[in-house]
Amino acid sequence: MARFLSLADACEEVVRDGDSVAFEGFTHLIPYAAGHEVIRQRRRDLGLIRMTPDILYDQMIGCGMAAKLTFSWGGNPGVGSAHRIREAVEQGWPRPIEIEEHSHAAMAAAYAAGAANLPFAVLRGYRGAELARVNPAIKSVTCPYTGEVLATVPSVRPDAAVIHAQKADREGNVLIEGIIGVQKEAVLAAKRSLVTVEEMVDDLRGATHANACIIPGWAITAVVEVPGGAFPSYAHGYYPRNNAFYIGWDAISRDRAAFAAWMEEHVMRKGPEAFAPHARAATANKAA
Amino acid sequence: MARFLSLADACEEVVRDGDSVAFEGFTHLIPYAAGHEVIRQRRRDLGLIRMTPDILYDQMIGCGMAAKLTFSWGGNPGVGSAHRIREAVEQGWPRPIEIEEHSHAAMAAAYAAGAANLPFAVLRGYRGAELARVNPAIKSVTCPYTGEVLATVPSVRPDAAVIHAQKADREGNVLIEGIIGVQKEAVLAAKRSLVTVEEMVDDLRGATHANACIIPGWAITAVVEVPGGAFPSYAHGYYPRNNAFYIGWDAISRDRAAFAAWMEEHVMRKGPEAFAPHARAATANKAA
Amino acid sequence: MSHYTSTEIMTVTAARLLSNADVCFVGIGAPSAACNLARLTHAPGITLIYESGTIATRPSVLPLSIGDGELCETALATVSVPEMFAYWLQGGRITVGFLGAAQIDAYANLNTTVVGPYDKPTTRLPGGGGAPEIATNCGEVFIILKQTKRGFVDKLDFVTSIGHGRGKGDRERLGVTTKGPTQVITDLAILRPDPETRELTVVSLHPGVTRQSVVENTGWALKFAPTLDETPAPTVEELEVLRALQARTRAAHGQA
Amino acid sequence: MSHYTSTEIMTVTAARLLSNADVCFVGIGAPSAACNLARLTHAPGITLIYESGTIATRPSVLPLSIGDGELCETALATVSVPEMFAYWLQGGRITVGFLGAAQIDAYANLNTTVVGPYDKPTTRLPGGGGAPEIATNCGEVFIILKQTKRGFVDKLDFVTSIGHGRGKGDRERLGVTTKGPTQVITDLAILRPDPETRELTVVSLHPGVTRQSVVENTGWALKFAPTLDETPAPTVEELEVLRALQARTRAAHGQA
Repeated sequence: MARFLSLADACEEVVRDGDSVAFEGFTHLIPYAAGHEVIRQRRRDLGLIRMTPDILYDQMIGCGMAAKLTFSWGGNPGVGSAHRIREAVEQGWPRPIEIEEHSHAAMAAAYAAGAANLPFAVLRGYRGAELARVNPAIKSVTCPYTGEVLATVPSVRPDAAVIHAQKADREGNVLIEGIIGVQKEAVLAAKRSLVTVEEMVDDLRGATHANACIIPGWAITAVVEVPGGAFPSYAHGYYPRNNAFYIGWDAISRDRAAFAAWMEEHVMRKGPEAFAPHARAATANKAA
Repeated sequence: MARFLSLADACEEVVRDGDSVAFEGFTHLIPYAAGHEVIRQRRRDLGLIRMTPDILYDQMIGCGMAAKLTFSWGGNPGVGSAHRIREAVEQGWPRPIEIEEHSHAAMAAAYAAGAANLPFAVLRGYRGAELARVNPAIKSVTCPYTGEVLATVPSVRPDAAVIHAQKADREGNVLIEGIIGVQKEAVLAAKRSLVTVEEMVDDLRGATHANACIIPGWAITAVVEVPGGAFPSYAHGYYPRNNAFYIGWDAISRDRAAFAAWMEEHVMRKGPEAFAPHARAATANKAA
Repeated sequence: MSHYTSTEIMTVTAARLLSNADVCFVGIGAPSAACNLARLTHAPGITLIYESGTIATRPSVLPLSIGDGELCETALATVSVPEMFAYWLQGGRITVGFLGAAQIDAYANLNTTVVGPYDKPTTRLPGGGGAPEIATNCGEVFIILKQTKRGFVDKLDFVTSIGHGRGKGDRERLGVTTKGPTQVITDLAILRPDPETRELTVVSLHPGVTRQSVVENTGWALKFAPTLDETPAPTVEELEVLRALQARTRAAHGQA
Repeated sequence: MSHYTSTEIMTVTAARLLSNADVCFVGIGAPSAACNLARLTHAPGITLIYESGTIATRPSVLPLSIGDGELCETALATVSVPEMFAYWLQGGRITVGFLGAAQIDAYANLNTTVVGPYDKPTTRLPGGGGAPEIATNCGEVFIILKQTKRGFVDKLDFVTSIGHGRGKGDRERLGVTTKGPTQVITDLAILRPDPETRELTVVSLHPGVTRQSVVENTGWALKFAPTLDETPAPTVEELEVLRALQARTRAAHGQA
């Protein structure tokens, strides 16, 4: 049953040194507030997993928290490189990082297989693609009916999954709406999970569509209300993606000193309450 | 792109003699009107596929239309046996029928694999279950990572899928709500598909939840408006399951002559318009 | 104490096994009655899941089918059937699978497939449905069925779903890590697998039931625990809630 | 005829390849501009799908990311990412995959992974994302990128996604049954695979572009078709719609 904790306690409980951790979010609902709390807790040797590592992983990797990155596309979407990730891969700074690289189709299938308690996923993929040569985790099986050879990838089964969602109710049930990505799969594939939400409501039952994407509270470790917690990403129905921030990150992240200064000011000296104004600003805009 | 046809034309187009056909619906939204039209067209040698064959397949098999039944649970839910199916299996009447029997988990995975254009599905299933002995389609693969042996089943890839849904719009996009079963998978796994709906609306876009279960018109062969077309099954939001009919079917179907008389009166001499009163009655009840 | 039927004490006894913390995969019929009785009495927070995809449902009447509309209307969420079996059952999220059966043997293996040979059955039963994977992928399995010689057989005609195979270690040899059947509730008694042999053993007799009557309704040489409990009788409240539930159910399904 | 930039004719020419009947898997950037231009001009019924799960979306501005909120708000439906890749892309439901790339070779194989060795790259690019399976699971693939010596290379540093391998028959030998890249649109020309060899061949030069300038911007000995077409210039309407789209996009993303 999900426990309601402070963000600091929830992060300590769910994300530990040396863990494999998926902070998921496919552009939408990226768990920035939780990620920043984990940065403040100075976790080490994390195996970060995410289909689309962008600014949040740029920040974590730039801070030297990750020993490994498992991913399928890493960059600043629509802007360019994730410069801190590049520097870690190209120059081993601030520390060397191991990478395990997949295609989106393979990562998505690997999360789904993890959620389904299968040890591997099968896909019609990687044909003619060189990743199959450089990533030893990509193997194959032969179809017992047709003889066809298909690609396999090991399931993603992280120690911890961290996501952001729109609503939770008093039983800890969580609602995700809009671009739902692989968040449900990440939570179900993980041993422990943390969900931050825009707001708490009494009861999700009957409050939404019968087939809405809901994760029951008993499948979640900890739930924390953090309004604005996905900023500068967005929360469908709450506030839009701050594309200007993503564009502005390019200059900040190109330079080690500028990056360090930004992290000190905006992450290390702040707490989860720093995210609330982003939610309030959006509400004010909506009302206006 | 989905074509809008009469029910008779749609059935002729989609379901042909000798086809493998899935009339799907997991208790909810069973396509009775379309099934009855196919019975009137006296299709032969069908390979019927459905997780939960109940009265509709009892009727088809009782009429001798099926050469094979692929299924995972066959009966009159909460009532007892599907007597026409039993008589076909036990006594070969009105014709012998081949059966391919699976578990629900395996059939569901096989539909999903079919929709995903994979030749087989993998599951942690059939352990210690004797179906694996009597059904040669159940095989296994070895996980390339852990060495674990897992069960496999061939994908379900029917020639045709027939389902009923709540709404379609002018582009032929279809909305399914409530207990959605494996209907989307059945349509996507099939070569041809027919969807009957309770009602036509202008545009589903924006008319429902962002993550509602919608099948785009370009993935469907034919769409037909048939109000009440799931009776005595039900359409969530339109009319309830007629449980009394299911209970009453037991007596009708126990007896060959009673069955034949019922089919003649209620199917052979009727058309799709016979279903409309069931939808209207429910609407009247709701308004009252 | 009220009068009650043998079916009522079976249902009440089964319901008492469940707790608020359980996530229960519910079969139609007797399991559904027991699970909803638990929810309406001592375990209001229990999570009931039906294989039609309805998660944490709270029907006011017992569904006739596994997919009655009310299961969806009162659910927290309804997912597709492939998701139900992949993420929730196979995913290991279910604490208790609650099954009925046509036949059970001394190791709680179940048959719901055929009477007679598979290829030439004398009675073709509906089949396993979710049972083969419920039996291996839930944390543990509770079984509820009436005790008769026809149902409690020395040798199953067909093993639809595994209980304890032919004894201790058989599940493990198949790579199954869950407990399997831990409780069998009948209209006469409570049976549990012996810790050493896994053979079903009577541990409790319902009030007024004799050893002899249980033996006579069992198709194998049934074992009894050294000390037998007497099953506590249904309470007035349990019976009232159960009877009201059954009455609502009959009315809703158009039965007298 | 209006004045236009080389990027504009590239986008307009790419857009013209699409029709109302297409179900198009859209990459971010130049592909997204071309696909939305098609939708806003001659192909209003085209189905645009982004890998974030948004099906049949109709954004009013070009998304900065693959998952901008407007993609979902204007979509017919939004599905999970595993479903998008399994049922829709791998399921064979996409007629055209529209890709960009950092590097392309003479057989339309693409690199978006690294410059330099994979284990010790001089430039780590974002990676393949959806490209490896878009390249093999869509009915055909259109590629759009600017023509430069750095991008049009004799040998890719890394084969992120296959085009025609090393020539005719290579896709088939891998068990791939789709057409692969059928059109490459650059700011200078239109290239298509030769029917016999599958080597990219210039079939059309944009107005004012010389053979020499195309050769100078290509890192291999580029082939030309025996008779070269001249790409029709953008129409006034195409340019107006594209420029309005770009202006709305800049305003929406907080750029000058």
